[in-house]
Amino acid sequence: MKKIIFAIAFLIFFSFLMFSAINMRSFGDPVISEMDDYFIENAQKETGSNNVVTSIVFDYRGFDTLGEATVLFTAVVGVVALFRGVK
Amino acid sequence: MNEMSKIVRTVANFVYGFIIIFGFYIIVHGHLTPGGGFQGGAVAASAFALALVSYGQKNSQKFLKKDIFSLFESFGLTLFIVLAFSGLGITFFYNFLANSGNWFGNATVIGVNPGDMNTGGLIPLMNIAVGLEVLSALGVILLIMAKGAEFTKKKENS
Amino acid sequence: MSILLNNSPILILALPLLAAFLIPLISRINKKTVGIFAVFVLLISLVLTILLAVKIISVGPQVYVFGAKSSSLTLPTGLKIPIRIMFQIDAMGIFMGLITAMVSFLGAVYSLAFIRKTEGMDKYYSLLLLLTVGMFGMEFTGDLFNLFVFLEIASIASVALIAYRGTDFGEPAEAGFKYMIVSTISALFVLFAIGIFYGEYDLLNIAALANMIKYSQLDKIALALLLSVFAMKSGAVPMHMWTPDAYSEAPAPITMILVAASQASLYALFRIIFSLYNVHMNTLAVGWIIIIFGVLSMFIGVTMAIVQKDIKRLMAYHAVSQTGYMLLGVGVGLAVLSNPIALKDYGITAFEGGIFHIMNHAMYKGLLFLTAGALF
Amino acid sequence: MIDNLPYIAVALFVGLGVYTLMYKKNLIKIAIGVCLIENGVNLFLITLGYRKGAIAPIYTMAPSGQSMVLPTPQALTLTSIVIGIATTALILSVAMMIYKHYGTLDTDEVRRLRG
Repeated sequence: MKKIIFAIAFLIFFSFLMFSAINMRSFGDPVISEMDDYFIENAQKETGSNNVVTSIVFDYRGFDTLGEATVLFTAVVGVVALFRGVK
Repeated sequence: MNEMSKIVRTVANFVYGFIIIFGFYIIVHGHLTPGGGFQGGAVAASAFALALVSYGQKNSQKFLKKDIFSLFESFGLTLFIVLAFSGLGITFFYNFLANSGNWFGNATVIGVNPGDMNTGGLIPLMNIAVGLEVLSALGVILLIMAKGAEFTKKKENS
Repeated sequence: MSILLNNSPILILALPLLAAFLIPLISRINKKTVGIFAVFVLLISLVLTILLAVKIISVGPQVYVFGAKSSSLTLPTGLKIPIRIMFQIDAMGIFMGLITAMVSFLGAVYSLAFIRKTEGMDKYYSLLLLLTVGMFGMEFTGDLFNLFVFLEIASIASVALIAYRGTDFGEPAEAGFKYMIVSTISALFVLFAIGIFYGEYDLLNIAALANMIKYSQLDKIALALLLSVFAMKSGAVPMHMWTPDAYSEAPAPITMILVAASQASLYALFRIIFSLYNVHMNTLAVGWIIIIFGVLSMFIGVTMAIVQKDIKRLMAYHAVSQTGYMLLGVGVGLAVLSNPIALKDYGITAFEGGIFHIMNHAMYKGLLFLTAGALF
Repeated sequence: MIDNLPYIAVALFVGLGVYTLMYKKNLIKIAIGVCLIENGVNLFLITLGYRKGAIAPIYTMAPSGQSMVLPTPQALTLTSIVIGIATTALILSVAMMIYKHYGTLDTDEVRRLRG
């Protein structure tokens, strides 16, 4: 019984996934993007960095990067705390 | 984890420095070429993984110290957040060094150019801070998991 | 002083973060002072939250843009959409922020006496501060991807804290594994929904997305993903199996903060519904779905609580039922959102009741768990 | 349909990951399922930003006059990859802790908490 419910739930979920995959905009043709074109045009002038991705990572969305470094730190502290008794 | 054969250790000795230098090259040139703090830190940490695998868990403890790694990790993160705080006169994360003419403050040539190290403001400094943090964080994870793997082996043998 | 007040939205969050990074360095010098330091930093953060709340009540919602030329400059010149990450704090957000600040401060004070004997105090307090930071971020942020990052910080920190006693016993590690899988899957589905939004509208800001949203087929799928995921994280019924394990195996002060963390997930759910979709979606249908989940949670939670022998598991199942009350109140309000007469008649009251119960629950259930921790 | 091939690959990745989580009983296999979903989502994000015939958004020594791909998805993917590393490390170490106490990785045997 449980197996049948699981199978039905999985099939419904997978068909939703396939549906959204087919309904997405076609590959290689994103929407006209105000935000990204602004980055490509102005990142060099505003941040002085040639690499637009780095200027997004550390300047426009720098707070995300702080959060990401914090996630890594949290995981390390968690692993150290978990293995604190292992000699 | 046991020590591997002499051939592996010799090659590892030879490659070890090059991998770390390549990692630091990626970190420092993060604002000019593909890469940055995270990627370079991961490359440098792979050198520690190589040393750990080739020398075994016990022997590599002589030159890979967990305490030093965690010190560097806290230091790198603190440097990162202090750099973010330093723009607080205007806003958090304000890039006050860019185009100012001081450190890393040269104005960039707009458009395609060969690249100048001395640009980017806070970005190269943050790259270095994050790179330091990532390489030591991955190092700590590697060392602790290698140590923790010992008790699983003990359990299997008994 | 003016710098402190102008930047208070970020300082509430960044000072505990800085303290969490400094604690490993401080514990090298003196192991004893770590707890006092954490309590002190959380006290500063509580005071700043109260100051910000006073400011928001008198002035109105606050915006804080990261890295812009001034903290209220949301739109750069010549653009119609915001490009930087920003905090958007309204009255509801600061209400949740006050709960978070209060609960985590009390938890840290309780930990001073509770956790004295065990080793690795610096890691414990570091993780506690990081959990607080994650909750604050989820409540204040105005950017979808930032919401994901802080959700991940809060869940990883809470997993490490649930499994904190896992070095000595098996059960905490098991509860931690369960919660880890649940929270990782939910965070990944949030990221999937963010990807759908980005592909359709090329935006990540919640307020800007709310202006553009069309409620197309893909938006419906994203809404279903976000609803189920945040309901799961807040411990509503179909996916409540992690709640009793996590609540009963964590150290008592952490259980108190975990209750507030699940309320933060509930707040994210409300924010998705009201800030992002609002009247664009079919409010009647979504409202009824939430009502059904709420009633089921109330019923099943209390029924399961009756048969429990362990006091902490009993309280945990009771917490599931309380989540149901909040969902019910907000669901009733949402179902009549497009009907002005019914909204005025009982809808607003239902909203207020559901939201007020968040504070009630965070306080009394947290204190009950602290009592249980002191007894056993 | 053929245009959306990368998205279908994403759907397969995520579907396989969810299948693994539902039907496998080993803790390490569950961790692998989580990793599969994670990689699927990362692939989804990076796919969103591609423009046909465009180059990477870096100005150093770039061929001039060509359009560039969208940079934001790359930044988001970078963030989510690092978060993925962190979660995987924590999942695996909790699994090691469970192995230490129970001596097994089977979910049917690791069940002291129930009800």
